Amino acid sequence: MDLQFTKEEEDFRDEVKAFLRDNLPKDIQRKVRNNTPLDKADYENWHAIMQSRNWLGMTWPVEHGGPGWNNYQRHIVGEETALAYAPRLVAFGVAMLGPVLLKFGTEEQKADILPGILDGIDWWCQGYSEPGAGSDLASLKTRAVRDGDDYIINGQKTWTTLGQYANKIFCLVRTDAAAKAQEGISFILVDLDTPGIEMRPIKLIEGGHEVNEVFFTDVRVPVSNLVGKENEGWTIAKYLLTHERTNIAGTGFAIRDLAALKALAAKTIRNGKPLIEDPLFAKEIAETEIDLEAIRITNLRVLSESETGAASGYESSMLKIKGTVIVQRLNSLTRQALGAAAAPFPAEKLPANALTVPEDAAAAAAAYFNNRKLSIFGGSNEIQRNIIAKDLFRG
Amino acid sequence: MDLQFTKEEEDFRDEVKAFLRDNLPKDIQRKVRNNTPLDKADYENWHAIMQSRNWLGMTWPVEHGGPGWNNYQRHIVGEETALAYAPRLVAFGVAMLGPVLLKFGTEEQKADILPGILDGIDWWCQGYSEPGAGSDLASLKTRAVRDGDDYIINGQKTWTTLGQYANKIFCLVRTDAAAKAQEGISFILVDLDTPGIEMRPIKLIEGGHEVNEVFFTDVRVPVSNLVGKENEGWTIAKYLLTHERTNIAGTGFAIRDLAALKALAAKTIRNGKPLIEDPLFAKEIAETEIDLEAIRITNLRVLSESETGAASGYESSMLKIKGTVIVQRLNSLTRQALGAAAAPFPAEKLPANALTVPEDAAAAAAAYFNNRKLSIFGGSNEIQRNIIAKDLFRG
Amino acid sequence: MDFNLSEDRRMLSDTLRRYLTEQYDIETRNKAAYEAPFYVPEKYIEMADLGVIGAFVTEDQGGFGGQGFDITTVFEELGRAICPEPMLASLMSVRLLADLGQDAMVEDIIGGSKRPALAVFEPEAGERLADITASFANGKLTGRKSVVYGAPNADVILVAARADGKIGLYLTETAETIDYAMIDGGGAAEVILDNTAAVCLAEDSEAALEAAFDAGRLALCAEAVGAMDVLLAMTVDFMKQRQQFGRPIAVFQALQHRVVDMAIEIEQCRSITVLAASHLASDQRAKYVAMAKNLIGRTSVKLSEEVIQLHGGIGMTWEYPGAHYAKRLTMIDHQLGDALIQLHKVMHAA
Amino acid sequence: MDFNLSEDRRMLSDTLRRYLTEQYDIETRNKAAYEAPFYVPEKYIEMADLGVIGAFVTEDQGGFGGQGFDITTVFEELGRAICPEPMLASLMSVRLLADLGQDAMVEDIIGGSKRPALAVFEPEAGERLADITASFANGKLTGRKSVVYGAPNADVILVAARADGKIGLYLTETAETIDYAMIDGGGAAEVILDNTAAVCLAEDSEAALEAAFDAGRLALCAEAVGAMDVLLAMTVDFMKQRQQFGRPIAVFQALQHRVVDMAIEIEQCRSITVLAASHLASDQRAKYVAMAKNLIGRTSVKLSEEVIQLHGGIGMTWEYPGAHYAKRLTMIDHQLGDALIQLHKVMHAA
Repeated sequence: MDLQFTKEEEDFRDEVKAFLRDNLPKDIQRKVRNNTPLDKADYENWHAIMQSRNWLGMTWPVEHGGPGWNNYQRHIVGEETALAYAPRLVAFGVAMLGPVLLKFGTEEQKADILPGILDGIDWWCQGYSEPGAGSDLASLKTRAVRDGDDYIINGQKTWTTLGQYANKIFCLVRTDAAAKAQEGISFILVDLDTPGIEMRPIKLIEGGHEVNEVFFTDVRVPVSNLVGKENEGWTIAKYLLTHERTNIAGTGFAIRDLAALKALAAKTIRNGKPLIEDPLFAKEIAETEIDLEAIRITNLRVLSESETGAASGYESSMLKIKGTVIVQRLNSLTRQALGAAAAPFPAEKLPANALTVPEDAAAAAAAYFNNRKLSIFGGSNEIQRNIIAKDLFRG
Repeated sequence: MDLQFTKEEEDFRDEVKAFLRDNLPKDIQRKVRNNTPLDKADYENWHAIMQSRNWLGMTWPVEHGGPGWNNYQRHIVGEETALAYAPRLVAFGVAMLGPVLLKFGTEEQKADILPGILDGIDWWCQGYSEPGAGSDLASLKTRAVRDGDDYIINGQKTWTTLGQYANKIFCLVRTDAAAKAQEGISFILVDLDTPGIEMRPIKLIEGGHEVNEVFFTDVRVPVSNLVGKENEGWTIAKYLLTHERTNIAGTGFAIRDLAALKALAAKTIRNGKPLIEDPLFAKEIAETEIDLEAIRITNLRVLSESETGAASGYESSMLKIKGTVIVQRLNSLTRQALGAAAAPFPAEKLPANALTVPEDAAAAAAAYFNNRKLSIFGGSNEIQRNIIAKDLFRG
Repeated sequence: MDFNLSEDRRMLSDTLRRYLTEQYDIETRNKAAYEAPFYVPEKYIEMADLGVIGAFVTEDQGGFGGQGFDITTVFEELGRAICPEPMLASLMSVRLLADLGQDAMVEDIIGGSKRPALAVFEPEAGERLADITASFANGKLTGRKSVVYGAPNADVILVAARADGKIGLYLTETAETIDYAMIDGGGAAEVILDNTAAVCLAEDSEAALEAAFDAGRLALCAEAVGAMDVLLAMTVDFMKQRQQFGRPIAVFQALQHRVVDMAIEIEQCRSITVLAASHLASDQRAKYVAMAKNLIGRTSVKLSEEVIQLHGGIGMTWEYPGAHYAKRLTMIDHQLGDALIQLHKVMHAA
Repeated sequence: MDFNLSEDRRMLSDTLRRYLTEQYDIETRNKAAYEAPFYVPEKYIEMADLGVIGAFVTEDQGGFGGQGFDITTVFEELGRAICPEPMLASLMSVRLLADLGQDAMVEDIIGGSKRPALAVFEPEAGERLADITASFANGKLTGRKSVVYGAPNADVILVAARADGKIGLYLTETAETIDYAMIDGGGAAEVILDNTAAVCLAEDSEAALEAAFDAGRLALCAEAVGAMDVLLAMTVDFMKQRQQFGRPIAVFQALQHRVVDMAIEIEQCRSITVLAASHLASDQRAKYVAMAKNLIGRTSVKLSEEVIQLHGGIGMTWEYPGAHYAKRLTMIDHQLGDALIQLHKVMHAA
C-alpha cells in the first residue's frame, strides 16, 4: 500500500505545471475560468501549444508523434491542465480517431491521417448519435450503400460536438441493412466538404452553440475511407467506449471547481455573514469534498490496476457516474451560491460595471445547465448503470 | 378553499381527546410510548374500551354495531389515538374482515361473525403471503381442494401478524389450479383449532415476535366458510388493497414522533450543546416537518375527494409511500439522536438505573429496525410505485 | 373542509388558461422572454384587462381578490405557460401601494396603464432588509439595486432606502437601469440611484416589505406548481413516444420509479402551497411561506435535473419546450430567497 | 503507487479469513453475540494467537504492525464475518498502553491472556473529552462511564478521568459493570466508579485518547467495508434467486440501478478508508479519519435500509444473515461519533 506518486512522477508534475504557467495564454485561461465559450482559434492555438512539446497525442506512442506517457502521466496532465484552467483538448481527433487508427487503421491510413490531427490541419468531429439512436446507439439508421469504389451515405447524425469548426467527420453507418442491430455497422471517415452534407446548429438549453445536426444526402465516400472491416464498426465503437479513458472521472475539474466554490462562498454574503460560514451550505461543500477525496482515490486505484491489466467497463462506468455526479453537484452549489445574482443572461454581454457578481462566477448558472450534459453524453449514467448491473448480476 | 375542520368536527375531536384522556390505561400508554411490545391482554383490553363507546368498528355502519363515522371522523380518531399513544387497533378483524363481510358476506356470515369481532371473542389474523408469494401475491400456492361439503387445505402462509394471539384466520387459497394466476383464488375463513394447522413464530431483525408462519396439512374447512364466490377471492383481496384506508399516511404517528424527537433532541447534549441547536440536525428535523405538513394537507385533500368520490389507487399509493418515508425518517433521526446510547439490547431488560437514556427512547433503535417493515408490508413501496406508474403512463 | 376553487377564482383560472394557451405558445413566449423589454406590453395590458392584477388586491383597495388563493390561482396559470410577463413585480408593488392607500396609482396599475417594479436588494449584500445601504435625503435617492424584476420598461420603481435609520419606501420615475434578460427569460435590471429624484411613500416599511415578499414567494410557489404539472405531463408524453431498444422508454422501470417519485413530490408541493396560501393573512404567514418555498425549491431543482436527464440530449436543447420549464423551475429557487434561506427561517421559527 | 497489501498483511488477511470462515459461521456468531459475555473467550485467544492483536502495535512495542493498513487489514476481515469479539476495545487500549511503555501488559494483551477495555464517555454528556466529569483522587476513581465496548468480562479497564484539571488515564481491575448485549451483537457495559481503586498511567492523555479513538474509527471504517462487501454479495445472490412475477427480481431495472448505486458507494468507502489509513500517522489524521467515518456512516445506514427493502420481509428476519449485517452496519454509525459529528470536524478542518 502506497498512495504516493513516485519522485519521477512528481517531477513530471512540476514540469507540466511549469509548462502551463509559461505557455497557457492568459486570455484563453480567462475564458475557461469565466465559462466563456472558446472560439475556433482558441482551440487551435491551444492544440498547437500542446503539440509544440509533443504533448497533444496524449495516448499515442512516440513513433507516431505522441509523448509515450503511461497512465499516471496522462492522469497528472489531465489534472494539472484542469487545475490551470486550460481548455479541454478537442477529443475527437486526438483521443478518439487517433487511437482507433492506431489499432484498426491500415498503415496507409495512419500515415495519411495521423499527422493532420497533431499539426492541426484537420479538425475531426464525431457522427455517432442519431435522432432515433441515442442510448440505443446500435439502432442507428444512417446507411452507406456500396456503389463501385464508393459508398453512398444517406441519413442524419446529431449531437455532433464542435462540428461547426470541423473539416472531417468519422461516422458509424449501417452497411448491412439485413444484419442484426450491431452486426451491420461500419466505421467510416468523411470529408465534410463532400457534396450532400449539411451541418445545422443545435442551440442548447443555456443558449450556447456547441453541438450540431449533420444531414447526409447521397454523399459519396471512397471505400478506402473505411476503418477496419465492413460491418465490423461496432467493435471499434465498443473499443472506444470501454477504452481506458484517463480523465473520465474529471477529478481535476472537480478539485478546481471545489476550490473556486470555496472562494466564492467565502466572499458571498448571505444572511449577514459569509456563505461558507452557513453550516447548511458548509455541509454541502464538506460532503462533496469527502466524495471527491474518495473518487480521487478510486480513480488512482483504477489507474493502478490498469497499469497492470485492462480497466474493466465496470470501473470506467463507475468513475463516469460518480465523477459526473460530483462535478454536477459542484456546478449546482456554485449556481446556488450566487443567489439572485445568478439570473442575468447572457452574462458575458452585460456591461462590466453592471453587477457585482464576480466575473468568474457570472456564467455559473449557464455552466450548470450546460454541464447537465455530463451525465447524458458518452453513454448516459443510466446506460452506465445497466453496464454495471450486467456485470454485478451476471451468471 | 377552506382548510379548516367544521365546528362539529372540532367538537368531535374534543370528544375523542376527552375519551382518550379518561379511558386509555396508563400502563398501555406507557408501553406504546416506550416501544415495549404489547401483550394479548393489552390489545383485548384496549379493544374492549373502544368498543365500550361503539368506536371499535371504525368503518362499520351503525346497524352492525359501528359508529357510522365519515372519513373526517375516522381521520380525527386515527390522529388523536396516535397522538395519545393509544395502541393501533388490530386491523385484521375490525378493519379488514369486517368490511369484507359487509360487502361480500352472506347475511348468515354477517350475523355469525361480525359480533365476535367487536366483542373480542374472536381474534382474526391474515393468511395472504406465502414464502414464494410476497409482492407477487397472485402466485400463491396454498391449495383448497373440494371434498364433499369441505375444502381440504394444504400449504403455507407467512408474515401472519400477531397470529400467536389469534383463534381464526382468513386466507387466500387456490381453488382452481388450472386457472390463470388471479382467477383461481378464493377467500376462506379457517378456525385455527382445526387439526392440521401449525403456527411457528418468526423472530424479526430487532428480536421481536410479531409475525408467524402458518402451515396447513390436510386442513378440513366447511364450504360455508367461503366468502364470496369460489375463484373470486382476488376481487376481495383487491377491494381490501384499494379500499380507502383513512390512516394509511400515518400522519398522526408522524406528528407524535416529530414532537417526541424534538423533545429528545432538546435534552440530548452533543458537541457541548443541545442536539436540537446543531444546525445540521435541526435541518433534518425542519425538512421532515415541512414534508409532514405537506403530507398532512395531501391527506386531507384525498379525504375531501373521497367524501365525494372514491379515492383512487394512485392516491392511496402516494400516501403510503410518502407517509412511510416520513415516519421512517423520524425513526431514523430518533435513533441517531441517541448516539452511542442507542446500543443496548434488549433495552427493556436493562436495570432501570443502568443507563441515562430516556426511558421513552431506550428502544429507539429497535423501533427503527422494526419499522423498516412499513415500506415493505401491505404492498411494498416498489409495488406502490408500479401502481402509480401504471396510472401515470397509461394509454 | 373544501379544496375546490371558488366560482370566481375558477372563472379567472379558466379565462387565464384559455388566454395563455391561445396567446402565449412557447415560441411567442421564448421570443418575448429574451428580447427587450422581455415581455409584451400589449399582452400585459390584455392580462390586466382579464383581471389578473385586480386579483392581487382586495375590493376595498379597488381589486376583487387579495387573498392567498387569488394569488395562487393566477400564478399557477402563469406557471403553466412559464409566462414572462412581469407579474411578480406588479404583485408585490401593487400590494404595497394599496396598503399605503395610493388609490389612484393602484387603479392605474390594476388597469395596466402604469407598471411598477420593486427595488430592494443590493449587490455585495445578502437578501436581508438589514443589509440595505441605499439612502434617501432631500428628495433624492442614492445607491445601487440589483436584480430588480420587471424593471426594464417599468413606469415607476418603488425603492427601499434608508433615512433616519429606518427603511422606508420611495417612488421614482427617473432611475437609470441596466436591463437584461434573465437566463430563464423575462427581464430584470440593475437600478442606479445617483441623486435620483423620488418621493417618500412611507418612512418605515420593513413589515410591509416582508409581507409583500411573502406574497411574492407564495406566487413563485404557485407558479412552480403550475410549471411542474406541465413539465411532468410533457415528460410522461415524451417517454411514451421516445423509442430506445425497440420500446418506448416509458416501459423502463428504473425510469418509471423516478417519475413516480417526482409526481408524488409535485403533489406535496401543491399541498404545501395551499397551506401557505391559507396562512397569508395569519400570524403564521412567514413560517408557512418559508416552508412552502423551501419544499418548492428542493423539489423544483431536483425535478428539473431529473427531467433533463430522462429526456437525454433532447432535454438539453433550446428547441424543446421542456428545457425552458426546467430552467424556469431551477431559477425560481433563486428568487426571493432559496431553499436554504427558507430553511433557516423554518429552523428559527420552530 | 501501489494498492496491494504487503505480503505479510496478505498472509494475515488470508489466515484470518480462513479462521473466521471455519470458526465463525453466522449461527456461532449470533450465539456468541447475544449471550454473555457476548464473545467467545477461547476464540478471542485463538485470534490473538493468529496475530490479530499483535498487528495493532509496532515491532518496537512488541507487535508486528501498528500502521493504518495493519488495522484495516484485520478489521475488514472481522467485518466480513461481523465478528463480535471485542477487538475494538483491544485495539484502542493496547495502542494507548504501548505508547505509555506498559510493555508487560502489552505483551499479555497481544498474547490474549489479558483483555482490556477503554472507558471514556459518560451518560448525560456528548462524546467529547471536554465533557468528562469522572475524577481521580487519592488512588480512587469516581463517576460513571457508559457504553464501554468490550467491558463485560474484561480483565482491566482503562478509565479517562480528571485530576488537577487534566484528563488522565487510569487503570482499574475492580470496577463494577452493568453488562448488556448490543442490539447488533457484542457486549458493552455501564461502568460504575464508586471510590474504585485505580492506578495512574498518565496524567495528561487527551492527545493520546484522540489518537486512540481515531485508530478505532479507522477500524470501524474497515469493518464496515468488509461487511458491506459481503452484504452486497448476499443481496445480489438473493435477487438472482428470489422469484416474483415469474422472474428473478434481479431482472427488475429499478432494483438493479439501486444496487449499482450501492456498489459504487461501497467502492467509494473502500477508497476513503485507504486514504484515512495512509494518514493515520500524519498530521492530517483527524481530518481524513473524520472524512472516512462520515462517508462510511452515510453509506452504511443507507445501504442497510436499501438492502432490507430489496429483500422484502426476508430482510426483516433474525434468521436471515443479511439482517445482522444490516444491523451492524447501521449501528457502526453510532460508535465513536456518527456521520454528523464527523462532518462537523471536516467543516472545521477546512
